Amino acid sequence: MQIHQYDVVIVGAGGAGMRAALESSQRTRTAVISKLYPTRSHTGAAQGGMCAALANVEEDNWEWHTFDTVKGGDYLVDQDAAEIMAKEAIDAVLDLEKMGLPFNRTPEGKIDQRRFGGHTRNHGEAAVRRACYAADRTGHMILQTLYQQCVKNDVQFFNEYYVLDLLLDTDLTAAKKPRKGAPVRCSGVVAYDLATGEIHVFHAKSVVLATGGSGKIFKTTSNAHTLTGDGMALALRRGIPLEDMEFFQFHPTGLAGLGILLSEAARGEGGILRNGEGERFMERYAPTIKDLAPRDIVARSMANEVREGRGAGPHKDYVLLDLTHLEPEHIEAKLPDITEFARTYLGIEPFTEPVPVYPTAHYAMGGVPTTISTEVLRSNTDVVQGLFAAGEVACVSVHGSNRLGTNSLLDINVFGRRAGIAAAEYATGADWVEMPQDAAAYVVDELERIRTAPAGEKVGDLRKALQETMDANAQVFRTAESLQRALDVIDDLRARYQSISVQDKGRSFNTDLLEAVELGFLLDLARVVVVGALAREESRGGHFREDFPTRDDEGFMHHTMAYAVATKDGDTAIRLDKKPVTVTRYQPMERKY
Amino acid sequence: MTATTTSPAAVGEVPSFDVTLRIRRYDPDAATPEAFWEEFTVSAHGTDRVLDAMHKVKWDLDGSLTFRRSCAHGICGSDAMRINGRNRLACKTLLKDLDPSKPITIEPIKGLPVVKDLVVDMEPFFASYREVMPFLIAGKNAPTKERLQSAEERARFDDTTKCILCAACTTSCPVFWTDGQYFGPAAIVNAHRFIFDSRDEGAAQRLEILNDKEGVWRCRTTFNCTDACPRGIEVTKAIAEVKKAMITRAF
Amino acid sequence: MPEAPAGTLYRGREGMWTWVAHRVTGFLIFFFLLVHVLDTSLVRVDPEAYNAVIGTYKNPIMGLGEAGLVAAIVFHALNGVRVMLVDFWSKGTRYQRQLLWGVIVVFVILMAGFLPVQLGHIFGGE
Amino acid sequence: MATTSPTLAAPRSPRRSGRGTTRGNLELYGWVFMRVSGALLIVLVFTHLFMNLVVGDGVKAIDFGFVAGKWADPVWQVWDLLILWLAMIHGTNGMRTIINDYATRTGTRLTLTGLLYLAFTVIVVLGTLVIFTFDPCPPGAPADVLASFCTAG
Ligand SMILES: Cc1cc2nc3c(=O)[nH]c(=O)nc-3n(C[C@H](O)[C@H](O)[C@H](O)COP(=O)(O)OP(=O)(O)OC[C@H]3O[C@@H](n4cnc5c(N)ncnc54)[C@H](O)[C@@H]3O)c2cc1C
Ligand code: HEM
Ligand code: SF4
Ligand code: F3S
Ligand code: FES
Repeated sequence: MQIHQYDVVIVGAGGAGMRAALESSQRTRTAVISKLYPTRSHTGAAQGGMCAALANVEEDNWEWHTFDTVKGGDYLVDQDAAEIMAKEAIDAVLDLEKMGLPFNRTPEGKIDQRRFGGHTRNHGEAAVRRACYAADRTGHMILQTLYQQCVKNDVQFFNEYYVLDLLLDTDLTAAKKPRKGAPVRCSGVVAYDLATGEIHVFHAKSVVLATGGSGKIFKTTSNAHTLTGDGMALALRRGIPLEDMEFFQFHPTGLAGLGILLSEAARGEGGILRNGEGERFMERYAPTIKDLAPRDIVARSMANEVREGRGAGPHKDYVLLDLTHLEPEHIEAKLPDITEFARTYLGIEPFTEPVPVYPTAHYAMGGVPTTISTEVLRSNTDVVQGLFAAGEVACVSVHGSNRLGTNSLLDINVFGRRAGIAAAEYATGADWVEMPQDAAAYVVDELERIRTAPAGEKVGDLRKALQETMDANAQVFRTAESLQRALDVIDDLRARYQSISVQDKGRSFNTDLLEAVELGFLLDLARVVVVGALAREESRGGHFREDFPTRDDEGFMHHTMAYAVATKDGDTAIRLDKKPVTVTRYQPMERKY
Repeated sequence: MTATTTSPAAVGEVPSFDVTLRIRRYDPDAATPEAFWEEFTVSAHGTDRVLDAMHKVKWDLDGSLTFRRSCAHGICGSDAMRINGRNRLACKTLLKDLDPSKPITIEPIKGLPVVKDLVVDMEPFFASYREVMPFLIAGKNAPTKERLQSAEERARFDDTTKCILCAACTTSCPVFWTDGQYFGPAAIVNAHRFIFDSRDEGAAQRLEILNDKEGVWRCRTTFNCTDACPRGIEVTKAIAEVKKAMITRAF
Repeated sequence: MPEAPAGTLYRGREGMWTWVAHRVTGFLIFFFLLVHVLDTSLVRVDPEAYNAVIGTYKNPIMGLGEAGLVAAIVFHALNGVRVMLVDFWSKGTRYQRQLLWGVIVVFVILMAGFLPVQLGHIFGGE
Repeated sequence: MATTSPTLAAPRSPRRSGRGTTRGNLELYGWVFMRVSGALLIVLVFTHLFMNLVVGDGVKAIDFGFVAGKWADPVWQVWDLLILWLAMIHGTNGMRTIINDYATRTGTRLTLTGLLYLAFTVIVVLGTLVIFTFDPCPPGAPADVLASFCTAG
C-alpha cells in the first residue's frame, strides 16, 4: 500500500475533471486520478455542440438560454444554478477557444453556431442557433483541448487507477445522523492501481468527484462500457444522498439495436424523423419546433409510434432518421462522424437511405447533490466539507428532469471550473483531516473477497439480467407494475451479487475483478433509480409514468433525495426525502413546443 | 400494455454464425510468463464487432481475457489491436467483414511492451505525444472575445484534429518497430494539428523538436499508418506536410 | 517486454512491401557497387587481370546476376521517383498506390526492352 | 491491515526527460540529399547502364579496351566520377539508416557504421584515383588488350 498526499485530488479525467484540474493545479498541489487514460473519457463521444448565447449568428441572450434550460427541464431545474450556467456559458466557450479548441467558423471568422433541440429565441418563439460546435466531434475536441492544456501545465495524472472508496470522518450511513450544521469532512480517497493491483490511499484536503455518468445500468445506451456511475455509488455507500436519480434521459436517435448515438445535430442540420409510413410524425406531437423538440418528448413520440404499430423495418420496431433530402456535401461537412457510424455499423448510406433509429439511454440528470459552488450536500442544507462534485456525476441541478442537448458539455465546463476553484480555495484554508485508521481496509477486504471467492455467480450473467430488466421496465414508459418488476429483479440480483466470483485470480491488470466491482455500483444505482421512479407518481421530463401521465406540481414539484441507510441485517435500504426546487423567475407553466 | 418497450432486434435479418477467435495471450502473473495462442469459439450476429465477440469470450468463457475498451464505437481509442495481421479498433471492425469462416487472429499492437494479453504499456507512446508540445502556443495579448479564424484556415488542419491517440498508426510503423525510439506518426499528427493552426505561434519550436534524428526524417513513407488509422486521417500526408515545412524553413 | 512467440507477420499493404523492396534493392546495389569499383580498379593494376575478372561477368550465371542487378536498380530508381512524388507532390500521398502501378508498368516496359538484349548477349553465341 | 510506512509515491506518468534533441539540420540535409542525388543518379546510372550493357555487344563487349576507350574522353571520366561519388554517398547514407534501424545495440551499431565509413573511404578514394590516374595505354601491356588508338599513337 502506498500513501500520497495532495491538497486537491480530482477523481475522473473527463471534461469536468480536467477543467477542474486546470484551475486547481494552478493554485495548489493537485492530482487527477482516473480509471481511464484521460483522452479515453466519454466526454470525447459527445458530438453535437455546446450552447452559449454568443449571438454570433443571430440575436440571442443568456436569459433566453436560462429560460429554455428551465423549461426543458420541466421546471425541476434550480433556477439560480441555471442562470449561472447560462451566464458563464459565454466565457466558458471563449476560454475553450483561447485554449485552442478548433470551433467551426462563420464566414467572418467567428465561432459558428447551430440549432439544437429545445433552444429557442425569445422564450419559445422559434429555434435559435446557439450551439457552438466543431463538426460533430465537439466533445472530442473539448476533451483533447483540455488534455492538451493539462500537458502544458504539467498536471499530475494517475492513469488507470480506480477510486473505490471515499474517506469521510463521520459515518453517514448510521441510523443516527449528525446534527444539522455539524461538520462532516472528507479526508481523501482509496484507489486501486489496475496495472499492479496495488492499493493507494490519497490523503487530501479537497476531493472533487468527476466520474461521469451511469448509463450502463441500461442495455441499450450511448454510454461507454466504463460509465458505471462509480462516483455516485461511492457517495451513496458512504451515506451521501443522490438527487433526482429517477430522471434518466433517453436520446431519441440511437442506431437501432446498437444504441450508438447519432447526434441531435443531425436534426439541427435539417434531418427529419419519419415513421414506417413515411410520415413526419413530430408534426403531431410538437407542431412548432417539430423534430427539434426536447429529447424526452421526441423519444416518447418515437416509442409511441412504434407501440402503435407505425414503426419501420421488418419488425416495425424502430423509426427512421431521414437525411436524404440534404446536400451530401453539407452532411459531409457538418456531420462526418455520425454518417460514418451509420455506414460502419449498420451498412446504411445516409445520403441515400434513411437511418433506423430508436431511443437509447443517454444521460443521468440526477447524481450527487451539490450547491452552486459544487460543494457536495449531505442533506438538504449541509455540505460535506472538502468534497466537491461536477459533471454528469453531480446534480446541481441545472438539468431538472430533462437535460437540453449541449447543456452537458456546458455543465462540465462551467461547474468543472467552479469545482476546481472551490476545491483549491478550500484546500488553501483548511487543515489536514486525519484519515480513518485502516483507511484502505474496506476496499482491501472487498476486493480480496471477490478475487478469491470460489466459483459463484458470474459478472456477465448478473449484469445482463440487470440491463435487460432496466430496458424492459424502466425505460421511456414506466408503470408501477413494471417498476416493481424491475425492483424485484434488482433485489434478487443484489442478493446473488453476494456470491459473485471472478475467473481472473491475478494481480496485474485484473479487469475481471474491476468489472465485478463496477457491477456492484450498477446494482446500487439501479435500485435508487427504480425506487425513485416508483415514488414519483407523475410524469415529468425524462420520467414518464403511464399510470400517471401528467405533471403534478402539487404533489411532486420537488427534488428526490435518496439515502442509503444501514439495516439490521447488514444491508442497506433506500430512504427517500424531498428537497425544494429553487425558483427565481420562471413559474411552472405547461410545457408546449 | 406494460412497459416492455420494444427492444429492436438487429436491423434486417442477419442470421447468427459461429466465429473462432485465435487470441495471443500473456499472463504476467503466471509462474513462467510466456505468450501463447488460445482459441475460442462464440456465436455472433451480423452487426457484431470483434469487440462484441471478445466480450462474449470474457463474459461467458474466460473472464481472465484482458483488453482495454470503453466507448465501443471507435471514439475513445482504447482498443487498438492487431486483428488478422493489421492494426484496427476491435469496436470498429465488423466480424462479417473479416471472413468469419477462418479463425480471426487477435494480437496486441506491436512495438510497445505487452503488459497482459492484449494490453500494452502506453506510456512510451504518450511520452512522445507530450514531447511535441501538443497545445496551443499563442501570444500574450489575447483578444477579449474569440480569436478570428477563417473557415479556410480552420480547414487547413481539420484532418489531424480527428486523432483519438489510439496508437494504431505508430504501432503499425515498421520504423517504430525497429527500436521504439522514433517519435511515431501519432506524435507528428498532433504536432501537425498545431503547426498548421493559424492561431498558433509555436510552429518553429515543434519543427525543431521533430527535426530530431528520431523525428520526421525517420519516416520512410510506408503508409502503414495511413492504412491503419481508424479515423481515416491521411497520416502520411500530414507527415509530408511537416517535412515540407521544415525544408522551407531550412532553405 | 516478454519475448513473445512468433506473432503473425504484419499484413501491411502495398506501401509497406514497396518499402521493403526499396530497402532490399538499395542494400544489394550498395554491395554490388563496392565490388564493381573494386573490379574496375583492376584497370589501373593490370589490363590482363581486369580482362580476366571481367571475363567472368560474361558467363551466363553472372549474366543473369547482372540482369537481376539491373532489375534491382530499375526498380529502386523508379520507386525512388515515386517516393519523391509522394514527398513533394501535394497529391502524391493520395495517389501512392496508383504511382506504384505506374512504377510497375514502367519497370515491365524497361525490363522487356532490356532483357532480350542482355539475354541475347549472354546466350547469343560468340 | 499491515501498516506500511506512508511513502509518498511518485505518479506513474512522469514527463519524459526528452530525447535530447539533436540540434542542426543533419538529418534534414541527408534526406534532401537522398532525393537530389537519386534524381541525378537516374540520368547518370541509366546512361551508364545503357552504354555498357545495351549498346553494341552489351556486356560481352566490356574489356580493358572498352573502358580505356571510354575514359579517354573527359566527359565520361567526370560522368563516372559523379556516379561514384553520388552513389557512394547516397548508398552509404542509406546503409547508415538501415544499420541504425536494426542494430539496436550500441556496440554493434558503432562497429557496423565504422565498417561502413571505412568501406566508403576506401572505395571512394580508390575509385577516384583510378579514374584520374588512369592511363589508357599502359606501357608494356600486350597490344591485343589495349584500345585501338594506343597502337595508332
Ligand atoms: C454519445 C454521447 C454524445 C453526447 N453529446 C453531447 C452533446 O453534443 N452536447 C452535450 O452537451 N453533451 C453531450 N453528451 C453528454 C456529455 O458528453 C457528458 O455528459 C459529459 O461529457 C460528461 O462529462 P464528465 O466529465 O462528467 O464525465 P466523463 O467524460 O464520462 O469522464 C468520467 C471520468 O471519470 C473517470 N472515472 C470514472 N469512474 C472512476 C473511478 N472509479 N475511479 C477513477 N476514475 C473514474 C473516468 O476515467 C473518466 O475519466 C453526450 C454523451 C454521449 C454519451
Ligand atoms: C538510380 C537512381 C536512384 C534513385 C532515384 C534512388 C532513390 C532513392 C531514394 C529517394 C531513397 C530514399 C528512400 C526513403 O527515404 O524512403 C533511396 C534510399 C536508398 N538508396 Fe537509392 N536511389 C538510387 C540509386 C541508388 C544506388 C545506386 C544505391 C546504392 C549504392 C542506392 C542505395 C540506397 C539505399 C541503401 C537506400 C536506403 C533505403 C532505406 O533506408 O530504406 N540507391 N534511394
Ligand atoms: S493518427 Fe489515427 S491511428 Fe494514429 S493515434 Fe491518431 S487516430 Fe490513432
Ligand atoms: S507507417 Fe511509418 S514510415 Fe512513415 S508513412 Fe507511416 S510513419
Ligand atoms: S472502445 Fe473506444 S475506440 Fe474502441
